[in-house]
Amino acid sequence: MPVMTVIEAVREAMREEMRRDSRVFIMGEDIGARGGVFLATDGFLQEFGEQRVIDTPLAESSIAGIAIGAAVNGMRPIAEIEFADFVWPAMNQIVGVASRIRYGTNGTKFAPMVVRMPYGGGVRGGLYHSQTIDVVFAHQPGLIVIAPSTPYDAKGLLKAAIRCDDPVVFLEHKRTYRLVKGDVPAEDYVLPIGRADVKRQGADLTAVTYGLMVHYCLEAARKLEAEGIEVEVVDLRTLAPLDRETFLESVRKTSKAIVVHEDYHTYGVGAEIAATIAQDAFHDLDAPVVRLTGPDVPAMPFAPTLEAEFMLSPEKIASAMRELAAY
Amino acid sequence: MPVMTVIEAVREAMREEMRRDSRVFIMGEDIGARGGVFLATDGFLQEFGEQRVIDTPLAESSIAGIAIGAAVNGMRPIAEIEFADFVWPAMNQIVGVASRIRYGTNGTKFAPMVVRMPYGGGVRGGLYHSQTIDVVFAHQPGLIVIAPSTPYDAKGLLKAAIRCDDPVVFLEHKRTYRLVKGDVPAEDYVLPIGRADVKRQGADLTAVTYGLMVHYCLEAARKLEAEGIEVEVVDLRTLAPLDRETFLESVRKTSKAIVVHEDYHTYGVGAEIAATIAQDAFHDLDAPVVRLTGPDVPAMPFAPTLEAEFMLSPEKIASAMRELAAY
Amino acid sequence: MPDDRASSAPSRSIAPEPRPGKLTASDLVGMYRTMVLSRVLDERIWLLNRQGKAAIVASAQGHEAAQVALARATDPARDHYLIYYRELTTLLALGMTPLELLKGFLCRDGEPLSGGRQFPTHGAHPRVDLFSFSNVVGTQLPQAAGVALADKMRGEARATIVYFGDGATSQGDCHEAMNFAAIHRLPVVFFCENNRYAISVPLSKQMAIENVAARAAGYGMPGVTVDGTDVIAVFEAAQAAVARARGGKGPTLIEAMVERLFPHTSDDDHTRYRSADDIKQMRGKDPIAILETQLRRQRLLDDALHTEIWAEAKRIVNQATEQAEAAGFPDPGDFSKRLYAEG
Amino acid sequence: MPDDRASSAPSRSIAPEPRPGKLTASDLVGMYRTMVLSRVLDERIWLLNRQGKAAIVASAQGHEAAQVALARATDPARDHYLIYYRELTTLLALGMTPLELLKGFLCRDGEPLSGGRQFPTHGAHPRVDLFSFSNVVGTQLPQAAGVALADKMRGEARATIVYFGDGATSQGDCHEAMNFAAIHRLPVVFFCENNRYAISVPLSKQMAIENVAARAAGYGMPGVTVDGTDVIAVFEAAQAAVARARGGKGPTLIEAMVERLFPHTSDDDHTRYRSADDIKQMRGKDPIAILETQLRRQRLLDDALHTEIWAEAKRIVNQATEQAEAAGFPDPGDFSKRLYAEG
Ligand SMILES: Cc1ncc(C[n+]2csc(CCOP(=O)(O)OP(=O)(O)O)c2C)c(N)n1
Ligand SMILES: Cc1ncc(C[n+]2csc(CCOP(=O)(O)OP(=O)(O)O)c2C)c(N)n1
Ligand SMILES: [Mg+2]
Ligand SMILES: [Mg+2]
Repeated sequence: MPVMTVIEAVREAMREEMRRDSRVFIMGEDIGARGGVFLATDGFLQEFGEQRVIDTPLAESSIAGIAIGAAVNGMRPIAEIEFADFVWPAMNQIVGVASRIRYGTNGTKFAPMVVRMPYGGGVRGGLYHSQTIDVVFAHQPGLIVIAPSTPYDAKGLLKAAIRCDDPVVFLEHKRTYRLVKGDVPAEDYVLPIGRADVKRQGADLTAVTYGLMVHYCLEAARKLEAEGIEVEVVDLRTLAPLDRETFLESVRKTSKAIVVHEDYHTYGVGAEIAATIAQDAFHDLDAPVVRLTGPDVPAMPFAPTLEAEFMLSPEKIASAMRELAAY
Repeated sequence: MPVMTVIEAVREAMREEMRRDSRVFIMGEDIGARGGVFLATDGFLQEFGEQRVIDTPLAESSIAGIAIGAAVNGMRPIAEIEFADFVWPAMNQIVGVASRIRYGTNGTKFAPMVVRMPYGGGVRGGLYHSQTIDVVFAHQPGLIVIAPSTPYDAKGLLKAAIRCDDPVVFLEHKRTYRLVKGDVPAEDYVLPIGRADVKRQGADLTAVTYGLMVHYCLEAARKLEAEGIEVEVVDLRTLAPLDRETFLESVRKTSKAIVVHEDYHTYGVGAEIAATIAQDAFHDLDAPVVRLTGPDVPAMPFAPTLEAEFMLSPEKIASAMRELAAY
Repeated sequence: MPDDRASSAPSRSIAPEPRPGKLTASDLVGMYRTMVLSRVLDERIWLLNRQGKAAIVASAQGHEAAQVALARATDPARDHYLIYYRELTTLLALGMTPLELLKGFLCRDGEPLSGGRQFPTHGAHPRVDLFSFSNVVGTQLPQAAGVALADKMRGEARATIVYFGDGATSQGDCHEAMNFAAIHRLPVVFFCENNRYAISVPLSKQMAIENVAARAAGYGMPGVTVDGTDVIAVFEAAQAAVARARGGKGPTLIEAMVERLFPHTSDDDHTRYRSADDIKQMRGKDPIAILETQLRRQRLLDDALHTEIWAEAKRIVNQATEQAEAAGFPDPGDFSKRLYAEG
Repeated sequence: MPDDRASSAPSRSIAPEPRPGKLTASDLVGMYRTMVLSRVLDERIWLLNRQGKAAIVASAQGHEAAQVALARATDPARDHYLIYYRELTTLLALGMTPLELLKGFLCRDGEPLSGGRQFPTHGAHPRVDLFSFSNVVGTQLPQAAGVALADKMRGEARATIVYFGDGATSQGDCHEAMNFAAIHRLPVVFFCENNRYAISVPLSKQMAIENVAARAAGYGMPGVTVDGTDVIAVFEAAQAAVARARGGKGPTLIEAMVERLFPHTSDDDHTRYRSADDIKQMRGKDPIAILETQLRRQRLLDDALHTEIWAEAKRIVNQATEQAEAAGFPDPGDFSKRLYAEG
């Protein structure tokens, strides 16, 4: 199997789907000749032409709105938002409209569109190129929210998203783009939306996480293995709809849970996971669910010293896991 | 003490602050001659003139952005968003910018502004005049989010918000506007931001809630009183910063907690409350924390039959409380 | 009340054969018929609101001529329509029945646009590609550009008509949509029904210019202002714009000057913000009275036909009201269905 | 490299006394001096980036004349400035020192704009009312209208200058801001630095018109396009706009045509999307070379002064680099402070 980075997997997924289905097209800022600021669409203009690779003006609300219009009129747009931090102007179209089209027309219209965006920190992106924005989308009924961590998942889930008949927000952690490599089958495959994945088995405690933090948790788990602590790592992969069964099953086995994410603590994704575990695995829990998250401080300061303070690290995670294991 | 409705309390708070401080002004759609669609600013144009009562074009992003500019330049704008459902175009300015001004300038600039908006359902508002939007704001560091339930709290907290040196999102449940009446002191008073309030004492279980649901919970509590179940009702009042101590103290006493809100279940405010309780009152809990919330369905369908299905009611709440008490 | 207005219109003895543009005499009478039906239905809905049976109404009274003439210049089997909330006449002109519409206002079972999930007239038309997804003003404009983009990509010669008020032109979405449509020469007809008010906010507080159409030049597309009470003027402007669109020549902005004869919605009271003078003047621009005068002048309408048209409209609306009121409310068990493809 | 460009500029023997507008000879030389300092600093920062010391740079090279001339037409003790990220020359012209700026690029302790929390040049100026809160393109435009509104309410005669690129004009916020400013005749100067690219997207994919200034008419304000390499033209347009603003006459849109001599930022490679021809032509519009030619022609600059100016700039930048590099990084313990008024 070929080894790829996450950004390559994203590119392959789009390329294959555009070859497969002439209804699929991409639009966004700098995705044409530039090939995207992260080169996700490198070579696309040459292969698919200006009609299907549309460099848009700098206007995110219209990027989303145009995608909606094209989607309800039979196309399968993939809209790129250059950085997740810039999606706020488009919220009205994505959250306010796209999510409700099927519901609001009683099922007669629908918007098969994907809005891709790089998110997350640890890349010296400062206050406006580092945001994690997942919970805002994941809270909205009618949207599907995917946040893969590996090249394999990224490709399989992005292809599934493009084929999906509902609007999908596809969140790509930009730090994983080149950092994370993995096997990716050359043949066509799609992964099921809405299924978490146990990335590592372990009996002592369950870490529930997603995105870049999957890798940090795996690294922490490897450290703890040496100390005789077996950590099970559950990668949510899809944030909405949320696959509660997979992590609940894990927690019922381990009796201890830590939720790890980069986003702010209060009202973050971790709150839902922790509340679900505390509710549905109440009698199985040997310790309170731990939430290890980014601080409630704007994500994230630019200076290296400040950014390091903001970001989680395998070390910080390992020490929280160690503490939980000893509870 | 005069008895007022919530909308009257809101109006009085603004009027008093505008009389007290010439830096305070209001802007928004239809707030001038129309007096606001809910008449929150009835008579303001006559009293304060066009300079301080600004009917804006229909353009929410600029309403927020202009408020920011005026605030950093020494004024104290109160911006009205006609319905919370229409705030999405303004998210970029409120969440993306206002929340981070002080942080991003290392404390040298700040934006003392209030963004008021009516929210919530049960008023036959259909899909676009019923939304609860709290968690999106409450999750963002740098914003203060207030959601009062009574005329007394509304007036005292709105005055505090106007005097506050940080951006405040002030959420008014539109169903409480005329429905809820209460005593409001004639003299000047402000209430502390960030403090929950125990609206009813009780030994058997704690209901944590806010907004319209405070009244539904109180009604449910009165029903249960007849059955010998004593419910303590905690009104959060401020969603961010969150006053964890008040509800934790209550739960430590009652050992059972139910969180009630109108907004969607998954990733809602209730998740944070439930996760906090399950974590910090882990050993005090006799039962899993119950979350009784709106469904994960777009808020809310228009037909009366469908809306009734969506909305919580004192009856639905009473029966969930009854079940929890019996756990 | 309609009859009063009608009889106040002067009747002339000689009129030329009406062949303005491609509209025939029977087109003009047909449009009048639709406008009358819309008016009678609109008044009925307002009444149902006052009776507590219809929760909310945004009246199309005053906009009828503009809406019917635009519809007439398009082809419902071919074109796309992204409407806003004040389009009762458009919906009738494109084939919805009063019964279907009344079910929306009364939220009855079988309501075809949204199954009663949305405000009246929101959702998607059961037969024509017409829809209105959201109440949030302005969102339909970029969507229209997207609909047109899809047609352009597939090489289909269809026009996308997007409707909006003067208020919507202040939204960022309006700017972004017009700009994108102009860049890509998309087949969009931007149709602004300028009634000079966004709820209570008059034009002078919405823009420092006289006419929205003046903005078109800044996007590189043609823009025209027409008298929205003049069916022929609207039809001709629309016909040219639709031809331009379908011909791959790009978008057009049409601004139809109309009056909002009623308050913004049934929740509004326009005497709070409109002067007595303004209200009086506005009443003089009733498009039905204006068309009636014209038809009578052209001998296309006489008292007998007039009576027939109004009586028929009333009969249709009465019958539809009865049928709608007899229907039940939507099944609550259904309220969470059809949110995702599965389910 | 700057010296090469300088020497390639032809020098003429006779020139009229320079009194264009109200600019004196010493103003022109002063502006040249600031532009050279900006250029030398800019090149240094680019170098520091290539050495891995500065994480990101957006170069102002090519925009220097427009920025320095606009600054000269304003009063830093009175006016407000809402900049975007490509304003190195503006920051120098308004009084920031190379050391302060280098601390931003190198994220060192004592960085005055944001304490190292934001990208370089973002935050708030330590002495002048100049700020840039967000990287999100276009957000500063409505904010500028708000700043100006506050002045107007208090009756203070100040101008608010808001800076943005051609790319930002596509944003809804730009439309909403210009419209509001025009309606209320706010004292805003909208200053568009049009370098014909939004990162890689050329003007032809951003708008179907030639010049952004053409949009001003659609808002009811004056709009002018000026050659942004011509300090006098920019100064005169700016002076008129500032006077209009302070005089209560309302906003103006100035579009300065400039070139972006470098890629968008240090993360970009413009050969991916700019043709060799385009790059070659753009290099011919270096505002420093152009002003130098003019100054030499007017006998305001000779080789000696030229050498002195460049040498001084290098000396200043060298010294500032040393000092900045000697400083430590911000204290991490501080990272959660000053988020709210309390704390
Ligand atoms: C984004 C948004 N803001 C505010 C509203 C509330 N609102 C509904 S209609 C309206 C006025 C619209 O005026 P216009 O576009 O001129 O249409 P008209 O009603 O005059 O036909 C307003 C402010 C809304 N629906 N959406
Ligand atoms: C809302 C938003 N979308 C996208 C970006 C990414 N981005 C940063 S600068 C830029 C281009 C801006 O071009 P222009 O306004 O012309 O300024 P220039 O860089 O040419 O001076 C883009 C797309 C952003 N910062 N904000
Ligand atoms: Mg209007
Ligand atoms: Mg540019």
